[in-house]
Amino acid sequence: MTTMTYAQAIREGLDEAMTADNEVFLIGEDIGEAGGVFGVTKGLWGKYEDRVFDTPISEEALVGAAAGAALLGGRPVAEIMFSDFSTLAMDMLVNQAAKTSYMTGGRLSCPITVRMVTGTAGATAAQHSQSLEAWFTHTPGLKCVAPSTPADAKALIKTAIEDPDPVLFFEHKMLYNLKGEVPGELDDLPLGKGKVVRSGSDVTIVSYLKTLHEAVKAAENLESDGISAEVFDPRSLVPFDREGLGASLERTGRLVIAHEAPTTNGFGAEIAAIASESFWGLLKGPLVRVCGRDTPVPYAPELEGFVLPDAQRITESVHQMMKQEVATKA
Amino acid sequence: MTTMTYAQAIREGLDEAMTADNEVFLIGEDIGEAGGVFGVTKGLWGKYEDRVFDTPISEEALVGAAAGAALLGGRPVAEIMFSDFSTLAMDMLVNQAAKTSYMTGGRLSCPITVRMVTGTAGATAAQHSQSLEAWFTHTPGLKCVAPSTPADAKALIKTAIEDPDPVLFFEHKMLYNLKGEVPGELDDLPLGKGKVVRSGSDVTIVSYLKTLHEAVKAAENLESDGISAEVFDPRSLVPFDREGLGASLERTGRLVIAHEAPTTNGFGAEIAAIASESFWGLLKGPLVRVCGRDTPVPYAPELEGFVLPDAQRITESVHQMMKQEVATKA
Amino acid sequence: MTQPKEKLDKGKLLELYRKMVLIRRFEEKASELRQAGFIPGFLHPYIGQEAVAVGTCAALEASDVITSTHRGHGHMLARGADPKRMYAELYARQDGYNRAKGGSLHMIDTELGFLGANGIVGGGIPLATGAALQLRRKGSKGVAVSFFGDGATNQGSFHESLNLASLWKLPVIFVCENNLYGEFTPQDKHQPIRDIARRADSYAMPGEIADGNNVLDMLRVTTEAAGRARSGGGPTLVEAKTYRHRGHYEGDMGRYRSAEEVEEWMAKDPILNLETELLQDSRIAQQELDHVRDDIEEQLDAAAGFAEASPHPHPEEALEDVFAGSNRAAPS
Amino acid sequence: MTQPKEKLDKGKLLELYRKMVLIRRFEEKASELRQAGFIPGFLHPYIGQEAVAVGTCAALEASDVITSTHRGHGHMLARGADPKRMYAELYARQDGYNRAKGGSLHMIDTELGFLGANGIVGGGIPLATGAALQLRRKGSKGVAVSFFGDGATNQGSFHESLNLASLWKLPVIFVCENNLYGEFTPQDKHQPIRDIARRADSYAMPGEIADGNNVLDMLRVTTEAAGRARSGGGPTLVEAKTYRHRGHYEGDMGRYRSAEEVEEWMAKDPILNLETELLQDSRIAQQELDHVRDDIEEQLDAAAGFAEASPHPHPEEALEDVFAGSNRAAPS
Ligand SMILES: Cc1ncc(C[n+]2csc(CCOP(=O)(O)OP(=O)(O)O)c2C)c(N)n1
Ligand SMILES: Cc1ncc(C[n+]2csc(CCOP(=O)(O)OP(=O)(O)O)c2C)c(N)n1
Ligand SMILES: [Mg+2]
Ligand SMILES: [Mg+2]
Repeated sequence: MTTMTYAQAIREGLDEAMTADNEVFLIGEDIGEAGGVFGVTKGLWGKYEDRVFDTPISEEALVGAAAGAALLGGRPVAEIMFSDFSTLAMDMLVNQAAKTSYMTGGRLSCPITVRMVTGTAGATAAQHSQSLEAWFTHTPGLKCVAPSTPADAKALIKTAIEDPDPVLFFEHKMLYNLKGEVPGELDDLPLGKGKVVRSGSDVTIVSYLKTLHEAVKAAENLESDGISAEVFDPRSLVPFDREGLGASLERTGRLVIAHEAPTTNGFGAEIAAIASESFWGLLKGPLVRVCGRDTPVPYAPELEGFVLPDAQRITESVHQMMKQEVATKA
Repeated sequence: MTTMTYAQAIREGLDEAMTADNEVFLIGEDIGEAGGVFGVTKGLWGKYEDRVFDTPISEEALVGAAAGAALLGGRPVAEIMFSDFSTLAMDMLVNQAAKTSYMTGGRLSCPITVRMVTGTAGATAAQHSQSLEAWFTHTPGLKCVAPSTPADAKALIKTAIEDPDPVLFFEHKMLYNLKGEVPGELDDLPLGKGKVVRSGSDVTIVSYLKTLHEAVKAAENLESDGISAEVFDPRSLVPFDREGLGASLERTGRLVIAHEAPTTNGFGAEIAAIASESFWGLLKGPLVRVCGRDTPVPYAPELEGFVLPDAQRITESVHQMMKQEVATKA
Repeated sequence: MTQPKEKLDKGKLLELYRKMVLIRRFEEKASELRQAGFIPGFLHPYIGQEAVAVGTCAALEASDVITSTHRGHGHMLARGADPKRMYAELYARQDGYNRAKGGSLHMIDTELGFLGANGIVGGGIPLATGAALQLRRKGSKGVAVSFFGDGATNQGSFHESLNLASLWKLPVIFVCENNLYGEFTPQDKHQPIRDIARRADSYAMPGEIADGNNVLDMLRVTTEAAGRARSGGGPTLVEAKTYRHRGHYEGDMGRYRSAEEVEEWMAKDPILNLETELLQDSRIAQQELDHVRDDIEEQLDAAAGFAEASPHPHPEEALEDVFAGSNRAAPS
Repeated sequence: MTQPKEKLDKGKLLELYRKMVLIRRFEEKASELRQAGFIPGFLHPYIGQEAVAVGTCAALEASDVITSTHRGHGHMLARGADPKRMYAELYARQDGYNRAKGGSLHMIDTELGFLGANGIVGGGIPLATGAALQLRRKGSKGVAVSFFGDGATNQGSFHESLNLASLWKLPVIFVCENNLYGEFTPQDKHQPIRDIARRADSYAMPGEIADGNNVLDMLRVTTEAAGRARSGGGPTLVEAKTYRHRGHYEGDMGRYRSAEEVEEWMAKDPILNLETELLQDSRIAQQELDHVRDDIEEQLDAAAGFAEASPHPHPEEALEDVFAGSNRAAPS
């Protein structure tokens, strides 16, 4: 066990993947000598100079270059410095990489990993703060991973790179400095396996990335109020661990979904749809989404704080849910 | 009342908007003398030559040019020849137009209308068939309209153009030749007003665009089986007519959602989430999505037919829903 | 200016001829088959531009790779693809190159390094650039060729890719087929320049103009470019001046072009061009050309027969191949 | 080469000086205020590049409009924006230009035709092109100016926009501030050319190089470009050779640049440049310059004071302005 930050854990995962397989290379803007704007790739350029490519500010060309190399057996890991800039690479991500396997009847594949630097970093405002995962969960052919702890981040970046398909790897900026224990010998962690981060019996809170930690705080708050909240981290969104969600709902019968992306049509909508299609019988009452409000991310800290979900809003929502249920029963 | 096709209706709407307001102009690829690949803008270039702009194949620049003109009071209507190509204009749509009002504290606005030519046209395959509306319903600052009939198309294109915000107008290729009655003097149709297309008491089927017509067929099938299905067309997705949905569920207590876009995180997920958050008490059992399967759109007609939802699949799903309910009750 | 035909042996000359006629006839027949209802999707015929694909591919080696466009049949056939499996794909049958999932716009042949037609104008350009990066990373002497049209040179992907390729001196040949139109829009309404090769200078890259209706000139220019790429000299932008004889797609009558313009270019038909030249060559007789043409007719009849006999896909196959490897089905 | 300063009247010369010093000191002070915790977001200081913004904006009229970048404070101040409302925005207060919703990266002043800083590299270029289209449609004599960096010239948006603008002969001036770096990447690692003006030729557009550290040269070149644009001659690409004195953003120490390089450029400081020139002018005395500086200090102190006194936004305001007009709240 070593204690390390989420950023370090991703770096170690990249490093180990590069050691294990010469086909793995990194490509992105200022990820080389500079080590990336958030320092995630620091040191890797020194170690693998010819496998770390700094590109011009050309998101479409850099993702396209990764995708083209992957068609010939490369295993590139592209960094989108702020996932907001993936708007410029959507064609390569969605019309090319995502559809390669399908359009070719399985005769070609495009195993790229794209590191999507996600979420607000505090006053980063509307064009440097977005959480765009739901666009990609809605794009058949892409897998989407969203680790919330250093250990998961390290294990899952390796899984993503080894995966034969294009994988979008969502990293939250506010987690980069989060410390956690990472086992020296990490077990392989397949995609599609969620984790019960905290057990409980009254309500399941499904969350991921930074908001997951807010959910855990909320669960702690709730405990002192006598409410037992289970926190479920799906870890990957596509594939999604339906069984894990079902098992948790079996224990709790109540569902709260929390993420930073705007509410409308966020991945929370999909979780809600899954629950209300497949686990209807387990639910004791209406589910609740505690997600980003339907606004762009504002600059002022007070406004940003109002827009993003936090432990307090999650806690209150659970209280309200329980109260309404009592009211309905009465 | 005149009978006209959906394409004609859009053209008339554009024509009337151009007559009413000199600020309205059209911009897109081959929309001018050629009248558009699907003929929607035919004749408008002849009538308003200096207000119909054929552009190079440069989706980012063309949407950007529209957005830039809108910042100074223009009311451009941009055509994305196949909505699949909006991947190339995502930055202008999402980071620029959508966020203008918000980022500027309401001091600037970007009233563009973007015509998104959507859905399969039959064997058009993975890169010319997509239904991408859910990306944009998930983008705060954009409004999304999806008319299913000639009358609605004509009324709503005018509403969209008059709207002070960026509006994405989803037109389904397979509807272009659909004929319908259009009143000579059309009433204004605001965004956010859904329509009960067919009344019923057992189940509400929510659908839009081409799939709406499959839903109506399904309702007819179901009627002969003794099931009374109500068909609800939201007409605009953002804003969404929650009241209309609620009122319908009040009558039926059951919900089926059908659209052509892939199931996972499609707009159907949002409808499911709204229903299970806000109308839980009205629902008698689990809701069901009958949507595009989670694949890119395949080329072969047999495969395409399997992937897209149709009247038969909707009918079967309703039957199954009713049967399961009986089984659960027993 | 053109490669003196004496330098090429007779077999190679006849092979160039064969490929060009094969493409021409493949496309003409495809058009008929579509009209007869056998082909459900879009077709963008390559007729008139055969010399570009054939000349370029004649300059290539087995280790080279290609990205193509919506107008890709010619590139694919020039590279040696099998008309049987191409027609089967157009017919949407199981034996098609893409197992009926792709159709004309997405056809591939991985064994030939043919990385795909592309439905997105400009979409193949970044992919070829990345493929070239991978070829270089692997120490291969291979080059990547990206075909695209005049219209595509107004896409951002063209600009970003040429900059990157030249910066990194990647082994790519960017072959622009300037057929004077992007869909229905003539070049002078889509860009303020006539010679697209001029754009190479923005990337400190050589920009060459070739006669796209002369297969030997295409061969000469692309051989030079390939040599430069293989020896570390980086990419080249080749502009092939050419013309499509037909409409943009099957169904388009091409009315936006003047009769004179069409006629002028018809007179420069690349196949007639080559035929005339070959017949002036004492080594080659009309009879041999007739023989080539007869063979092709047979081959294409057989290909259409093969396609028609190939089974339709089973509907449930639609759920396969969303993901590669073992987990082929779409998760639900 | 440069506009002879004798041609400009003294008031105009002093005004150029005042604007440049204002920008310099605004940025220096912003940096201090950020370090002191008053400014929460990113800052990309314009220090060193003042002559570009000031020279360009001096060539403009009230009817002209501007799109800017992440490094936008200089453009905005050069256009005449109010430092009070700028600091208030940086402080994230209600009186800020964007009501605390935008911050440095998105600041606007619609009354000045300042259409916004932009967080997306290359994002302002298509918008300026569209603004120019609208100016022309309205019969205005206005021109649109788009500022952007060397790094931005590798974006697809640059290419597509310049093509469109030249094709339609739109009244735009594309001002590229070549400060030799895109973030931490030197120009020779991001593009294979040195003179970006060279890219204009791809669009049959004039490409001019200006001394970006000489405000009079900037004024000369952009005045010419504006004249051309206003008279229907279409767009110009102006490359201003310049340098940023500081790191890419507040916090970046700029260690990727050699001490010699920094020193060399420091010696070419645009403000010192102008000061020296002005003092050689018999009409202008040191004292007048000192006076300008003193005024600016006062103005900026007042501006910071104004910002600090401005109320914080109310959290619920976060729900306003998603949509324009009456329906300002986010629908839920
Ligand atoms: C991104 C994108 N925009 C538009 C289209 C529609 N489209 C298909 S082919 C074509 C014209 C392409 O012109 P060019 O690049 O010159 O190739 P050509 O058809 O002449 O071979 C257009 C506009 C497309 N497929 N992709
Ligand atoms: C599309 C996009 N990619 C990357 C970034 C991150 N970024 C911000 S500024 C910058 C460098 C821009 O360089 P240049 O255009 O030369 O302007 P300068 O900073 O030198 O003024 C980068 C890469 C961004 N904001 N937008
Ligand atoms: Mg063309
Ligand atoms: Mg720069």
